[in-house]
Amino acid sequence: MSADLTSLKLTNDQIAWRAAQDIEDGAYVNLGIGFPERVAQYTVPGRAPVFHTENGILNFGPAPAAGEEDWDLINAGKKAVTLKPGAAFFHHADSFAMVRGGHLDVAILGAFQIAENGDLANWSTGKGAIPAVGGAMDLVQSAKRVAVLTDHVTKNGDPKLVKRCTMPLTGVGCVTRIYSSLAVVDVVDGHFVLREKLKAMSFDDLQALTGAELHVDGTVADLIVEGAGAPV
Amino acid sequence: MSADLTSLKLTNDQIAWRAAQDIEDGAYVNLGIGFPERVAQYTVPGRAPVFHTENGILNFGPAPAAGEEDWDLINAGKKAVTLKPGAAFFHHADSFAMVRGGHLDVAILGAFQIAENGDLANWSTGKGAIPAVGGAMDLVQSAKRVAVLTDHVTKNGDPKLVKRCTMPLTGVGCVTRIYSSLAVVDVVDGHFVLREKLKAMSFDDLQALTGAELHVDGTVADLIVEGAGAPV
Amino acid sequence: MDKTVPSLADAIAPIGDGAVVMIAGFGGSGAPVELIHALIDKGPKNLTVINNNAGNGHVGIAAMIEQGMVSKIVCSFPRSSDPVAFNTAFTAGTLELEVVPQGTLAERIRAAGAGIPAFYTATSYGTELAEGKPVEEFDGKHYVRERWLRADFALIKADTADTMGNLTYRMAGRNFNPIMAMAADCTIVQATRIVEPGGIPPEQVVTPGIFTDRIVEIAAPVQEETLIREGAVYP
Amino acid sequence: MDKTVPSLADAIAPIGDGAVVMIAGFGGSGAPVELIHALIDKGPKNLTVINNNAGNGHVGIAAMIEQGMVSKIVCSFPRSSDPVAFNTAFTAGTLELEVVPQGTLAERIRAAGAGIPAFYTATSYGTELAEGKPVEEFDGKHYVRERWLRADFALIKADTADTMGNLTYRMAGRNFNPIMAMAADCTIVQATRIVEPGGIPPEQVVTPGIFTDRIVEIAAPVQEETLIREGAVYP
Repeated sequence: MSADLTSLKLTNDQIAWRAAQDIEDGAYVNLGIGFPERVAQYTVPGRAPVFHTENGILNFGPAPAAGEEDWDLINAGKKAVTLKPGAAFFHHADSFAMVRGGHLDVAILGAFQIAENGDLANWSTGKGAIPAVGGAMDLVQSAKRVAVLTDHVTKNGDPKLVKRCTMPLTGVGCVTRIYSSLAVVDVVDGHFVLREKLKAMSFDDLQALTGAELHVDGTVADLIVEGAGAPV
Repeated sequence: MSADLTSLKLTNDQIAWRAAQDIEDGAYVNLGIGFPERVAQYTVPGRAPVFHTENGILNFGPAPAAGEEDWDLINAGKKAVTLKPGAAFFHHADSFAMVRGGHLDVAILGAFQIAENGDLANWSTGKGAIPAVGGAMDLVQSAKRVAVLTDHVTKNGDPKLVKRCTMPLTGVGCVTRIYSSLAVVDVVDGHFVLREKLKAMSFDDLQALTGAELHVDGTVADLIVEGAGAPV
Repeated sequence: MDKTVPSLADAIAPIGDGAVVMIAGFGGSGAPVELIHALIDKGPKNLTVINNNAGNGHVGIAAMIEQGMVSKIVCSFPRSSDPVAFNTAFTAGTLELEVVPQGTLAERIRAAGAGIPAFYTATSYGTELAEGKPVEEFDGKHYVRERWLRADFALIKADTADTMGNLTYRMAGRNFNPIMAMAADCTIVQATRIVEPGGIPPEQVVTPGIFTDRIVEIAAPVQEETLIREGAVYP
Repeated sequence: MDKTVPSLADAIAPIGDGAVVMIAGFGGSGAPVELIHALIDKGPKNLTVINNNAGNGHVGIAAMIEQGMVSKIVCSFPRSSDPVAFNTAFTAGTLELEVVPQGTLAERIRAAGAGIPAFYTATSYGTELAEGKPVEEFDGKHYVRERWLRADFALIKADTADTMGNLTYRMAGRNFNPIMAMAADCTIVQATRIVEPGGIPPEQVVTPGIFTDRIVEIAAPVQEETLIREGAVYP
């Protein structure tokens, strides 16, 4: 199946595009370093979410042209950014007051594992590696919606959606929605509920690639990545 | 003795003058509403303490001329003030971060009772009255020095310096120095230590007006209110 | 994103009976008098009001009390130059009072905004205001545990707002405004002027727009202190 | 009152062996590189460094580590684009690491500045970073108790300072600067310009002077990121 899967599955940009469709106009959004940052590129036309970065900016914009960087104007990934009109600067305690106080509408992060009880592991692969947590533990416990972008399985083909995480946790019961390379899955009352799947993939095939039971509650829609603004 | 006392004792302005002599150049100082506010009028020439008010100003100055008031520029007593160069505004949580975090060098307050263990009662006369505490409990627990300005005895002639407070406490073990109408008394290790007394008053007479033992540790100086800037 | 609303009535429309309402200001400084008076016009009952004070004269919070809208007040200092509204209701037993040290009040509000359900402070240790609260020793000193203080609504007076809800304040009118703006589910702002996004330099924003919800422009706000000195009565 | 000192060497003179030093900045943004390099010139040993990161390349905190000055680092994210200084010392066992979630790190620092010895946060509940910490339930949700984080010294990079120590910051260089300025016994500031009192409008002060102690003017500060891209090595 893995050769099939490679041709079938969404690219990271397609996953990011799908996640962007759920971001409301005016939402306050934190995008994790790396892959989740791409969500900003697929903002739905007509909507103006406000992006938050841990190091103290609201309403920053895309990277400046090469050579135009100002190194006091960076995001949490230490990459140069720009400002949109209506931006604000604030210190780190105020920045995490926004996070911890539940003022963010959405936080979108990457994942190593997501459990059906909403537990997330995304900060440490376990013993041996040098630990580095950043703002992930704050974000996952307190944003109104915590969404995860992820390949549905690891490079070895192991499920990333599991019954219980075996890797060190980032947060407990925190994930509300998973945008995977194969499906959109919600966490509801300790269960995975399948909302969308690739049309070319059967439920049983998807279940076989998932480490915990996929529940269905109403319609399972086709996971479609197309239309204006969709990555090609 | 009470007729004697009335002619002998310092006025409130003289007490305020004496307290002002101990305020160092550059000290950050909070003066309580009412009587303690007068300390600012007797700032020693050549020294520039910075006055803090709970409602979010550092380095405010005296009241403006009548008719010149700006009601967004008031002190904790809701009286109009002015600004000195180098003033700053900040919100209430930051204002009390300064207080609670131990950043104030001196807080000067009024008192109903001060106990030899440093306990202070100055916010409530007990049951019946409508309670109103303001910032006193924060100030007394956290300023580096907590000084009290007070008549040495009540209007009825009862001691205000006592073994243990009988009125509701503002703070425990918090007072470091008392500027009374008759003496300067420190609180050291649970005892009153007499530092200065009016020359015209004997130690025994002072002790008789004090509700707990006055200790002596070295010289007891004369409490003198005179010289440049002293109230007349 | 445009958080402006056309009128005071629109601004306070969501506030109904039984709401917990933070009202910023310290005395009259920074007090959103026009929002308060609009709320009196609407007339919700059984409100809990969180403010440093408990009203003065016969305008603002004092007028809310006189109109019988307030069942509980949380404050540090209910005394004022003309406290008759508070004193009458409190003495009659129709108004519950929770007195909180001023710094604890500020920190409890800030804690709510910052997602801190409880914290420790030396303030009030050993006093009757600490009765019933957990006490803990850290590094040889005693501290009282205090809970966050949240609200359904906050009424805020800003100087400049942009349409996205970024705010600045005028002088010491700042006081409780920025922290109350953080601590309420719905933060309602009256601003002396509303500008387009970009109209406030990003380094000068005091309250970022993430904390605010509804903004109405009141171009020439009254000062409560001025009203009181004039003997004004609302309504 | 004049808190200015004439040189970088004067500014960092009080910092000796074994000190706990907060160093502001997030990556290179807002990092007081000149103060750090002056501290390297002085060369105190056995320092505990509190910073969001653990240095990058061979300048700033990374250079302090390479000089063997740092025995412990408290941070949220020790990874960087060029982490060789940290990785080498950490792997060799000469550098102790305490990893703290970024928001908890910020709040612990702010708590120290605000006189809050401990507070509760949902952050890290149920994770290995909460192991050994007290847990409490409030309103049906679990929270971890965290302690304040104090320092002997804080190294701060300001944009404008007045001689009384009021500060502003440049863009997102603000980050940890204002809270670290509150949390240290002695706060040492490098400012791009120093003005007379009154030179900063009182409403635009970000760090009031009560939090700062020593100020030195560094008129054209380098950016750590620029140094790293140039492959700079200090000393």
